[in-house]
Amino acid sequence: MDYKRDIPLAITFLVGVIAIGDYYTGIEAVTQTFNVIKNWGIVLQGFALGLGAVNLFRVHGRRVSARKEGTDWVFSAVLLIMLAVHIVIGLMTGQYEQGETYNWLYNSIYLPISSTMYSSLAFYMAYGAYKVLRARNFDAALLFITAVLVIIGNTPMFPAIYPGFFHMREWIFGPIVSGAYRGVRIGIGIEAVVLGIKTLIGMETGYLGRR
Amino acid sequence: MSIWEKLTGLPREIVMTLVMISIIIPALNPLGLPLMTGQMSQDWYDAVDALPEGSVILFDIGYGSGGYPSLGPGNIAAFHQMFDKDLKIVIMATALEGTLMYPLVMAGVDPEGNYGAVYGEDYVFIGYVAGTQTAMAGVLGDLHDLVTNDYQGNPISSMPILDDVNGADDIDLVAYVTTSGDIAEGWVYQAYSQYSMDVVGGTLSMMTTSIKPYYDSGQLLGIMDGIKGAADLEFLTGHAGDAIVSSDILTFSQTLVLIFIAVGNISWFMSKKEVKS
Amino acid sequence: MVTMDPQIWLAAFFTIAATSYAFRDNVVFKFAEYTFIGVAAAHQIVMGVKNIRDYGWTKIMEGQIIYVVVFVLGIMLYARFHREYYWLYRFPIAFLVGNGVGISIRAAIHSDFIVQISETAKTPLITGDALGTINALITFVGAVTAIVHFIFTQEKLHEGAIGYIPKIGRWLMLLAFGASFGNTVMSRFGMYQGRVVFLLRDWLQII
Amino acid sequence: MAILTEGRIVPLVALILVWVAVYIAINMGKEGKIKVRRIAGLDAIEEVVGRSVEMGRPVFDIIGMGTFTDSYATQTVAGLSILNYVAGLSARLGADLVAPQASVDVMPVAIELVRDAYNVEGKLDELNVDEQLPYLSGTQFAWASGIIGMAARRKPAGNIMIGPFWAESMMFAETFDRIGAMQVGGTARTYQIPFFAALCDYCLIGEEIFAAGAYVSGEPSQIGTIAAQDWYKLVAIALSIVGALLSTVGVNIIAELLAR
Repeated sequence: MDYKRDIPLAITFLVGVIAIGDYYTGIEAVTQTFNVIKNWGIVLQGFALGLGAVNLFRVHGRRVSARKEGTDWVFSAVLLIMLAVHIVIGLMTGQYEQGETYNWLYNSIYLPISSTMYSSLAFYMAYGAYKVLRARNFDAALLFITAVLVIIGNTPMFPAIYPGFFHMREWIFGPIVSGAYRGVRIGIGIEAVVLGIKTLIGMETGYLGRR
Repeated sequence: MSIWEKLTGLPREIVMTLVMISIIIPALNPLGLPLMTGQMSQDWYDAVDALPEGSVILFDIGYGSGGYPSLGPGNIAAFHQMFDKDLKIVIMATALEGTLMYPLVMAGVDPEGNYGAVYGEDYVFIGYVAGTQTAMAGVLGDLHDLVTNDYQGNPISSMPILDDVNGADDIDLVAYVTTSGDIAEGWVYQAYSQYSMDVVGGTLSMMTTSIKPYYDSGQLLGIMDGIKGAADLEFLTGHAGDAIVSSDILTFSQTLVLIFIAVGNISWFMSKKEVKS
Repeated sequence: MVTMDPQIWLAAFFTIAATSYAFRDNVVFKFAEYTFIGVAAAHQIVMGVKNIRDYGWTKIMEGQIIYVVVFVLGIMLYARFHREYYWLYRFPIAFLVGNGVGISIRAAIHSDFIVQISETAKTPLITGDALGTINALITFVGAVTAIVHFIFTQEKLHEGAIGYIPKIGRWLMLLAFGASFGNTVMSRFGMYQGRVVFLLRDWLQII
Repeated sequence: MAILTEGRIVPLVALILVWVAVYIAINMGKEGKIKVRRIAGLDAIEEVVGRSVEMGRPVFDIIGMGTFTDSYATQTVAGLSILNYVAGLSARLGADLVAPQASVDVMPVAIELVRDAYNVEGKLDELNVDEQLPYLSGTQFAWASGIIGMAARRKPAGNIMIGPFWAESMMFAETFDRIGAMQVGGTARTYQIPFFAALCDYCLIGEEIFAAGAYVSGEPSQIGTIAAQDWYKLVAIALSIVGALLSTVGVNIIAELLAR
């Protein structure tokens, strides 16, 4: 027996089966055990949140200490400084993200970057619409038709001129979207369940990492 | 070079600048075009409206700064409706940045000033809980066993709103607003499938189609479809805000996109014709 | 007048820096990006520690000594960075995976599979009015043919005249994807508008 | 008190039968009793590699920024199977393959698979791992800008993106199209499928990526998994059709049965 792999696999199976048992059975002991598992899981997830930062410290720490050609290491240094400063300010006060300084930093740095980065995809959308969105073949033409109709329906000016544009959009979100996406949903649902069962019975072991 | 080739050959910078202008102009001069309410947001509104006074809502802030521009206005409008109806709101965050979105939203709602609501009696914010679906199951399972403090570390034992709220049985409606597919599906799994609870969900417009099957089968009673859904809710609740303003921006920017699509496709067909002839 | 608030200046700088990427990759963007990565990871740590305090440490303080085990498991997660003892991290990760999988599939089979089939099965194909019937038929055909499209081990379903069934599924899905694409355009512009308003109102103060 | 919760018997039976079905299907897969259909997307992939050889420009294969520990692991595995296939094609036809990496967990496996593929073709000496499988970043926008920068410098003639993708899908599809690359995209993340469908020359929709991965890898475990899912889908189709027909004539027996 390879206890370095088999015990974790047993843990996965056991915990998973208790979670399932909690849902399907009325056995009090199972429900209470699962309550403990849930509460433990929430704390463990808290620990897991630090993994990313440790990884960054390793990767970028190495880059900074190597100082290889180019300016890349300068950016790595920026990253590490920002990382360290925010951690210190967040933890030092005992108020975490509610601390005044932390809040100030958050609103001046994190919030503007993050909200701009995702929304600046609008420019890609526009450029993509201009350069790439073509009715180039039958498949693309189908997608093209509903895309244009939905954009028209979503643009307040057009329904203001003729309400039918909006009703058209609502209709597309009716049977067309409902039918096809229901099929897709059933497919991904069963895929997730099969994968989950395979994980519980130890046939998917990627999460254990290298052998 | 034909006119069509020139039109499709605009450099990236010019296209981007045109887009930028199409966003700035309406921000300076709003048009105030009328809105047509979508059925999905109407259903969200009705689901909340149907609750008797004093009902308890569990509200999840499942987005961060990346989603705030799109979902924040809708969140504010949703809170307006709930406070206006004297509902009790237990707020939580499954998103890491949720606790930092909370003050932004509350600044727009001002429950104390507008509705005379009292923190701890009419609403409470229990803060961020890690683990997404585990967090949902935890809060719905045995709230007091899990949570001891609110987001600022004050003990919840001193808050009357939670005296009678122990878990799913004491909650009348789950409402969430999120940018994450995992959270959007998670509430259906944990609240609807586990406890047959009523759930309404708000997501980015790009996610709406994917969670639509849940709405069709009654697992979600209503959907707030991104900024459009937010504008609908602002309109229905009578609290015009950022979402309605953004409708004007959509008129300009999306018309520009439609022109881009038209130019791109016409020139593409033209150039194909030329090659053939 | 332009604002004098340093916080708004900082936020405006980072807004412009993050936007600049859409035009061209540049060093200012790169600075904003690395800052973002660092701050995001720091925020995770801050929230992680708070989460551990709220849901773990308080329990130990209340006398539930068993939570010491959770702390040990939590620390074991970090063994993955150790050359020799990395395998220790498998114990807590196995716990998390078992819990995560169990909690989601137990309901997914209901929400995503059975309820969805049931919804199709209980909807009559012919309703009182013509539009209702058309809608019901399109929904039904869309749901069924889309599933057929995703069957890969039954060759017969994709040959000859029957082969049109999965094709119809693909076409209907593409129509639905178009709707999703069109809606996303709205999503993104709606989002960027917030940043423009910030720049014009809070920073430049011209609206 | 009942041992089984009321209204949940059908889901429980369905869940347990998944276990049985997976076992049977994988055994059938091992015995070679199951054939996965070759989907059209694979021909498109061959065309992309061939075109890159003709034009003497690189071909990109991006498997996304998924890891083995997240819930998109199977998509990453499908992406890796395709990468192995593309590496084999590239080695055989002499294409310059570039496969940037985003996950420290996945990268060693990707290297191993590409090395294998080159080895099978006897071209191991032509592989330069550091150049062809560079590590970029595991953070979304750093990863995206890394890819976009590489694309602008290397001007690939083709791009294959199969695996889990997030908001960066749009940026990739648009960038590679701009530099004139032929693209095949595929993901099972439903939110991103529309972008690939709109902007790529060929798109593998949803679970097609698993079928493609299983087809090229020939692994019984992957093939069996697909067969087990197919059986469930056949049941779903049968119940839907029979149920809808019955409820049209006023009999609601299927939905009632499923609610048990």
